[in-house]
Amino acid sequence: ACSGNSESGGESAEGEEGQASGDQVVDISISDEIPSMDPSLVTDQHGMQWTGETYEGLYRTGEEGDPVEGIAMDHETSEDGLTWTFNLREDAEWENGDPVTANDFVYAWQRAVDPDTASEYGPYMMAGVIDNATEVSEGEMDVEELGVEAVDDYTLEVTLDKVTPYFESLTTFPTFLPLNESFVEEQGENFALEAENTLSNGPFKMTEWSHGESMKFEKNDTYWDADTVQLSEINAQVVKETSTGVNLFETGELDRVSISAEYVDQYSTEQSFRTIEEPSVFFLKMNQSNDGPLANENVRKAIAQSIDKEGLADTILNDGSFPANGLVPENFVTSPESDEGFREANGDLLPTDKEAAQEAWAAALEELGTDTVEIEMLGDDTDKAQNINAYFKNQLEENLEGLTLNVKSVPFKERLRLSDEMDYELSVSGWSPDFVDANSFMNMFVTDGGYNQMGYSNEEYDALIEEAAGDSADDPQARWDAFLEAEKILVEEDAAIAPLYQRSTAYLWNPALQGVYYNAAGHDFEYKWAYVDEEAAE
Amino acid sequence: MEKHKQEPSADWFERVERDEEKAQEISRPSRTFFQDAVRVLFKNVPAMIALISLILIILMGFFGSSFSSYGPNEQALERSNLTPKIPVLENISWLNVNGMESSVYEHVTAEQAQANAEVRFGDDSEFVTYTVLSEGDGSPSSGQVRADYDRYAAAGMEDEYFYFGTDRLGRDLWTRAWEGTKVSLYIAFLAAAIDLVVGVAYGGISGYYGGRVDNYMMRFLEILMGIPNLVVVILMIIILEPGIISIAIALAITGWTGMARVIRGEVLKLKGQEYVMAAKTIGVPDRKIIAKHLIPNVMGLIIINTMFTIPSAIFFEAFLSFIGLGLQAPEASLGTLVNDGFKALTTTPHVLVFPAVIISIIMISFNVLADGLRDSFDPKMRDR
Amino acid sequence: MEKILEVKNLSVSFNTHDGEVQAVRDISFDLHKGETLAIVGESGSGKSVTTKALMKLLPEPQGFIKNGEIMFENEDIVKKNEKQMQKVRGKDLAMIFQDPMTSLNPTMKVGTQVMEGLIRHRNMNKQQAREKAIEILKLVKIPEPEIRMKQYPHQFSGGMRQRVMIAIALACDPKILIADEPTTALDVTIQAQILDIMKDIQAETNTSIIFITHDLGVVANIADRVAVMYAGKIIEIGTVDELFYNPKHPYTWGLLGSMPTLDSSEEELFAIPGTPPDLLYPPKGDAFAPRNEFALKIDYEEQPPMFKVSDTHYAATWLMDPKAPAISPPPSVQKRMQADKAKKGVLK
Amino acid sequence: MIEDQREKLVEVKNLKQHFKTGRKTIVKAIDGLTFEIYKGETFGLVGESGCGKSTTGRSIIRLYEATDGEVLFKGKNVQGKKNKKDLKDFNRQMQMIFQDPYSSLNPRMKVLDIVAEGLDVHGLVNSKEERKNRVYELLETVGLNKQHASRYPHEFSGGQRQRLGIARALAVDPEFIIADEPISALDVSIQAQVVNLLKKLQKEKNLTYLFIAHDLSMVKYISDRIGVMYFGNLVELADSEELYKNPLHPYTKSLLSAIPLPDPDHERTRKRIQYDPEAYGSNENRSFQEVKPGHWVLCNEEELAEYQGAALT
Amino acid sequence: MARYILQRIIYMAITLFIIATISFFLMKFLPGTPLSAQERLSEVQQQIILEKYGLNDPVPIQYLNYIWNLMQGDLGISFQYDNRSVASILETRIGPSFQLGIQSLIVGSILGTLLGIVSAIYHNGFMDRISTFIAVIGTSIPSFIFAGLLQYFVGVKLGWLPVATWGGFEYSILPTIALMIFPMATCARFMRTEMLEVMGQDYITTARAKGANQTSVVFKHGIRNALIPLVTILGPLAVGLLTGTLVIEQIFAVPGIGEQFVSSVMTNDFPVIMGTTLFFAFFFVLVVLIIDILYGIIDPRIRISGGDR
Ligand SMILES: Nc1ncnc2c1ncn2[C@@H]1O[C@H](COP(=O)(O)OP(=O)(O)OP(=O)(O)O)[C@@H](O)[C@H]1O
Ligand SMILES: Nc1ncnc2c1ncn2[C@@H]1O[C@H](COP(=O)(O)OP(=O)(O)OP(=O)(O)O)[C@@H](O)[C@H]1O
Ligand SMILES: [Mg+2]
Ligand SMILES: [Mg+2]
Repeated sequence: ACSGNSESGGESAEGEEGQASGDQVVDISISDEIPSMDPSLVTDQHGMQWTGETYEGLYRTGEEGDPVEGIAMDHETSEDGLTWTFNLREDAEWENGDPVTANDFVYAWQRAVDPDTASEYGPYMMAGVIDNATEVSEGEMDVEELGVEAVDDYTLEVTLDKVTPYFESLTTFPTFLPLNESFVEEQGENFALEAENTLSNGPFKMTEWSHGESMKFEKNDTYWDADTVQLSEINAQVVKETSTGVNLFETGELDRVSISAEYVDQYSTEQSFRTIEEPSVFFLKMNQSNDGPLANENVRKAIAQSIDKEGLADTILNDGSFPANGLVPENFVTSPESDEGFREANGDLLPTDKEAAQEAWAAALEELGTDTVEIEMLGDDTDKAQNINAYFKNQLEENLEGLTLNVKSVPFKERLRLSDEMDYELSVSGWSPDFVDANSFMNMFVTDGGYNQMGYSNEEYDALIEEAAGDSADDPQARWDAFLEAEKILVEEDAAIAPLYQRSTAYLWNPALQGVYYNAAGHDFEYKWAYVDEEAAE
Repeated sequence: MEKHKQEPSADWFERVERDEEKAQEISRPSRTFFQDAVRVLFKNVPAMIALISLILIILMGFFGSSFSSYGPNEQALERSNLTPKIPVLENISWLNVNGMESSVYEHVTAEQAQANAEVRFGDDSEFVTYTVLSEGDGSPSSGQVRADYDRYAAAGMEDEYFYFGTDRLGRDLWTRAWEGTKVSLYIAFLAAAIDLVVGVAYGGISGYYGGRVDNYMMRFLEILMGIPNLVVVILMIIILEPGIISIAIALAITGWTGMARVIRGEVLKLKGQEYVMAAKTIGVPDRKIIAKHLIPNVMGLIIINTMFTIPSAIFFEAFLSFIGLGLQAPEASLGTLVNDGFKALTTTPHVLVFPAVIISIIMISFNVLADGLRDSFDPKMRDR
Repeated sequence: MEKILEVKNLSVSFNTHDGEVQAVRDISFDLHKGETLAIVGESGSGKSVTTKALMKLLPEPQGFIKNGEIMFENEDIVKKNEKQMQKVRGKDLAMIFQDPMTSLNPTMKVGTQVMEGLIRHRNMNKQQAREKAIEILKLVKIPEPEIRMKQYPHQFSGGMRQRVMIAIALACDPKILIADEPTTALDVTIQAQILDIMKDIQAETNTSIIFITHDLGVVANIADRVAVMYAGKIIEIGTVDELFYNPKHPYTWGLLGSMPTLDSSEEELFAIPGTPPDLLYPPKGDAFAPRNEFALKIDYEEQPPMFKVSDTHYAATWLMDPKAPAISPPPSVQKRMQADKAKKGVLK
Repeated sequence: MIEDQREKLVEVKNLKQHFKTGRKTIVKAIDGLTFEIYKGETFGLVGESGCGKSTTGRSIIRLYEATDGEVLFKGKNVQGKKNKKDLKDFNRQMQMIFQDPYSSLNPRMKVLDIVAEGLDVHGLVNSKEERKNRVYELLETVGLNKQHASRYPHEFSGGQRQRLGIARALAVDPEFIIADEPISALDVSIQAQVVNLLKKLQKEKNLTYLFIAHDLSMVKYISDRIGVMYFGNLVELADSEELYKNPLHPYTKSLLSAIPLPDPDHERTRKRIQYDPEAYGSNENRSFQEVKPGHWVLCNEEELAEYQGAALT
Repeated sequence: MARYILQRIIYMAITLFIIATISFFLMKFLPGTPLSAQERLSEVQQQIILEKYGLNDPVPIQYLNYIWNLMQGDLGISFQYDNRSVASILETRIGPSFQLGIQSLIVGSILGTLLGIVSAIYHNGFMDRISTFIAVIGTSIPSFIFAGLLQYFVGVKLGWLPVATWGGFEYSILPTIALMIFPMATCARFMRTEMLEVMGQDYITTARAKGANQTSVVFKHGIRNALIPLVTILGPLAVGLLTGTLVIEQIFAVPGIGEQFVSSVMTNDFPVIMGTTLFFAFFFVLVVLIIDILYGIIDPRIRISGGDR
């Protein structure tokens, strides 16, 4: 059930096939230094991006957004759907000439789950998916007990904990990438700390890593599908200021840079302007755990309905983002039976409706027995976020009489910490899927779910999610319905969260850079098929 | 040698009794040291201009926002990013404060360029007037068309005037600029005040008691100064959570060391002065010596130092905003406004220009005024 | 004797915040070859300003020569520009300042400072200049000049620094040496040494000296002629004997009378009451009038001209006018005059 | 002997004042000073710059804590720990006039407050009116007038300031005044004013002075007895007439021979006597001895005999 | 001299030790752990991570460990960058900051000094006005505005120099200019005052009385004496550059230590914050030491007496 819809790189890349011409060197900007290039440890967007490019897992997300051949040529699934046997290609090599074998996967996966590795994503992605992963990660079982086994060098057998329809999509995720055991052990502490401490089996290899400054990825000639790879070099430059990025783009030093709302007006008619829609949804988390006003359903409903999301998306974000009226994003998953997307199927849940909001508010005030309510809202401290925060404050205070919204903007990490400790009332949060399945969103809010963090608990909701994961796991239509139902409960009935917008990112994109595909989950961009067509730029 | 022209009459040669009283008379008018300083200051043209600018800016900080009917946090997305429009001045074209958004579109021909522009304006095309700058000969960017987009008309508010324009949220920048000025000045004054109290007390005590006390106090100060102030300010802000008061406190925590050193040096010098010894021989208690003899004599220095502290506090606040540790939205200070504007330097320059100009005027004025004060308090300078 | 310098009707003013300070008001005097002219007068009477005007070293831009001529070797210094003055300074006119502690550059070796003028005005190379400098330092009795040359001023005592200052001034054999209170900052014993050195050198080089001081004892020691200044004017000028033994101006009387002599007894000192006038508001008549015990009506109305006492002796006081009432100087001055007469009488 | 009949007001005994100027370096500003000042006299202290005259004055008035030795004022030790009342008392009886007329008056205080400070501290006046009148009186005593009370020090000339300093000292009715070079910063024509004033006050109020100066002719004029200091020690002490007529110590001789006198004839014939400290040797085995009644010299036995011989003739 | 320096070095060490102590305990006050995303980590994992950072020990033990490690040059491991040692992070970041700092300090102070001298020579003249104006503007306009304008006009519009990022020398020119404006302006203002002060001194009159011309008066007699007090403000200026680099590095995408510091602050990366603080402090005391030595070289009065000021 891996029906993803990954947006293709750009309009100009669509349709006619371009031809590579000119220097196949691409310079792009990234907004931050990479904390780690260790596939087991990566947690951030850029780290995933580049581990995704330098390693090849069982499958790789293809042009159409579905898994295509990677190290695995194909796989068989057992009757009960719990045993997956992957047949690996024999011509895949590591950068150093070692063959890529089934054992590399076994080693990598065991390493990811091993508590000593202290991987965040390892247990998170594998627990409840791969047999015994939970027990191993909690130190109750030996890593050898993990449900993954090298039958022979080129046959990998995976035993699942329960039926996982989206497992194929998972195999493209960094945590599931293989590792060359002898290399990793040899490097020890130093593994993946510098360019020379990495070993690639993917389309590109990392050849330079100037921390905080830039990274260079060159085409990996030992890659089994090296013939397909056309780019000879990708340079990723750390640029934190948007204006600097734009200036670098203007002088031709960057081929792609993401821009902020301010620049969209200026560049929106240019050929190089491009927005990329992402399956990331932003919403207000409402902490219902304490006795604060947000425990009141009407307060939540009032808040959810009173923000003008249209204005937010069009004027403040101004980067192609659009209002979200539900948790699961648009253009993400489609019905198993038709092409109907999740959003279309479930419709707009709790859309902006100021009158309804005010009604709910009046009711809420009555229930609370007060006419002034003070709420603190946690938000990020980036410039964009500051604007959003100010906007919310204004919107909510204007529409809901008697409400005082205190904004507290903190650095991202600090917001995560405060969320963790449930030390907030309202929080502007976002979610991007880790795999292409509605569950990546929906399982967040089960009672005591890892990311619930707001004391939300609804038995009905829990039951539906449980059912989707368990009983009806192999019945796609039942799962689908369960998710639709659950979302309605979460957003419309309980107003547990207030969906805000689905993110797009605006880019200045050198028209010559083509064939870059956007992935809905895992690493964002796929460069395997990318090329530079200088002629297309003219 | 010299001949006098007119023979003086004889009765002029009478003896005149010497008047002892008169011999002791002081011909100069009586003026205090401060009056003298002020007089010199008043003759210093740049310093006076600076002083007047400061007074005007402070007044505007308090009353500027009342010239506009919009509050500092009043938003309306339909009037987002309006360019400045000022009555009367709007007719002077080069000032460019007529609320028009002008941009030049380029393409191979003027027509194509205009077409390009029309795409950009979409539904609002009726509010755009096009002026062809160059017809174009088919080579890239040879065709140029200037589009003047009447943003006010497009927003349906032809009769409104936003003197400094609006920002992305449609907030009136005029009001926000003056509110921000007020906040920035407030932070600066607060920081300077704390700085002054702590610095003067510390420096005064250290200098006056001297010896071992001074030695330890100075060692401690040196260690404090060994921690880069930037680090301290940032740490303080993390601990205290961003806000007006915490920024002021954070600034003051590191700022006072400079004041303390200056005051100590001066007190050390002054306490060797004979008038201090005279007071001691009379039996004046230490407390009074500090209060009546030392502090008034370092007053000039204190004032000058404070004058220099204020702009650096404003500077620092702007800097904190820039690295994201400034005030919380939607609170505005000059620092946050400049920071907002900086991001759109090339697209909506008006967002940057006005707060940047105000901040610069404040900084320049304080610096010039402080220089002037230094000259007027320095007797050496006075005679020059 | 040949006149080397002639100052005519010199006036110098300063622009200050309070208005124009008329520091020197219309003074005239001349200087002969090889003589020492002492200028005395109390603080602020314009002594330094006069000499600074001679060197054209008035502080810019406040100080300016308002009027007058300074004829040096038939050329008017007032008309010279800065470039021309640089050729004159140090070579023809040299100067020593009051405070030896601040008059030497603290960051430059003493030797270099002495050599500077030699290299500039005498076109010497470094080696020659060094030898010459050592010679001059020896002349002013600096022990071990070779070593001292390499040291910095702070390693010198006050008296030695002042000797270095003299060495610097003498380096180019100036025709006129202007010494502005060169011994005021020094102890009496050291002062005496410096005075001796200056006298020795003058005997050797026949330099003319303008010596500024307010210490009449020093004047008596070193001067050939004396000019007494008060409130920007020269009020009496004459040879040292004329001035000490036959003073004519009440102010000179006051100066002489206010100094106790070693053999004076219990009597009260002759004090001039009051304080000198503020040159911002110079009085209409005689500036000294309000403090003058013997003031006449006319003193408040008109400034007295220079009355001639002898060919060399002039005094600016209306008391010298024939119409003025006869006045007897204070006892201490009378005592002086008598003592002198007695001496002369003995000689005769 | 005559001295015995006079009352000793101040006794300085083996006073030492050492300053630490660096970690290791110590300046021995005064080193074992002993002398007395009798009631009603003027004791002159001369010596070259830096020989420790000011330090002596300041140690006597307790501005410095003495390193060693004691200072008795009316028989009571001034140095050492004191209670507040004693201190206050002491402050009233002993006052100081300073050298620099510019730095000795607080530029930010009005003359009225400067002069009245002593009155305030010691509670000598009860009302504002009385305070004012007392200040006017003091100003008149020193030859100034009422109008001056409302002015600031920088408006006064040097001589006037020095008189303000005297008025301030007089405010608390002291018995003993230390005048530290009160005239050396003044103009010649003004010096006499101040000296005359000091003399007049002494007569009127029966004051005792310690008069510090380096101008020997002035010191001789004003002092009854004179002590000559050299490098932190007294080298000679005698009645002023005696000292001038009959200087014994080579340093005193040299000092006297160096004073320029306003008498050209005298100057033309003067002979200076050089003092060569190296030739003279160290003071190690020399002590302060009375050569003849009231005339003390720092000398060894040999010299003592020689001096006594000279004194007799 | 050697003894003096040794003494100063001991003193430096004590200062650093105290600063290390203060910053250690300050950090203990702040919330936040290396467990950035707790919800994904099992109990066992959390323990393992805390163990790795030694955070399971009681605070006093942690402190002793910290100081002990510090003395061995070990600044700990970053919270943010997995397994990366703070020392190695600082190491890679110091270079660019140092280059920018030194360049702008040297160029800025030299230019500023010259401006100040010109000002003093043409006191109240046209040149004086101009350089005073430059000085006031330079101290009054935030450096990031200069930086933005420089980047846009010189880099983008004129295309004379690289817009941003770090490479050869030419990449450092624009950030250096942006960074040096403040020290330049400060030096100019300071130098002007000092020169005017010096030009009024007696020894300058002495020099002029010797017949020295203006150039020789200014350059041989004036500058050196005016430089002595100038040296004292170089310390604060050098340290003040830290503030500047932070912003300038961000704008010009320079991988410097200032930029690293901000991002550590934003990510609660305490070991790196502490390491950077210590580095900054070390830099500061070092600068002060250098300046004191420099002082002795320029001022003979101090040189001889062995530096005890
Ligand atoms: N730079 C200046 N600006 C204004 N007035 C000045 C300046 N220099 C000197 N004067 C004034 O000129 C007058 C004469 O000063 P001058 O220095 O010649 O006195 P002096 O006789 O040398 O006194 P002293 O004995 O103190 O050196 C004084 O009244 C002084 O106030
Ligand atoms: N507070 C102090 N600290 C260190 N040294 C001092 C201090 N006060 C005085 N001295 C030193 O003690 C010595 C004697 O100083 P003092 O002021 O008593 O001399 P003086 O005879 O009064 O000289 P002058 O005639 O110059 O006033 C000098 O060498 C001086 O440098
Ligand atoms: Mg003078
Ligand atoms: Mg003294």
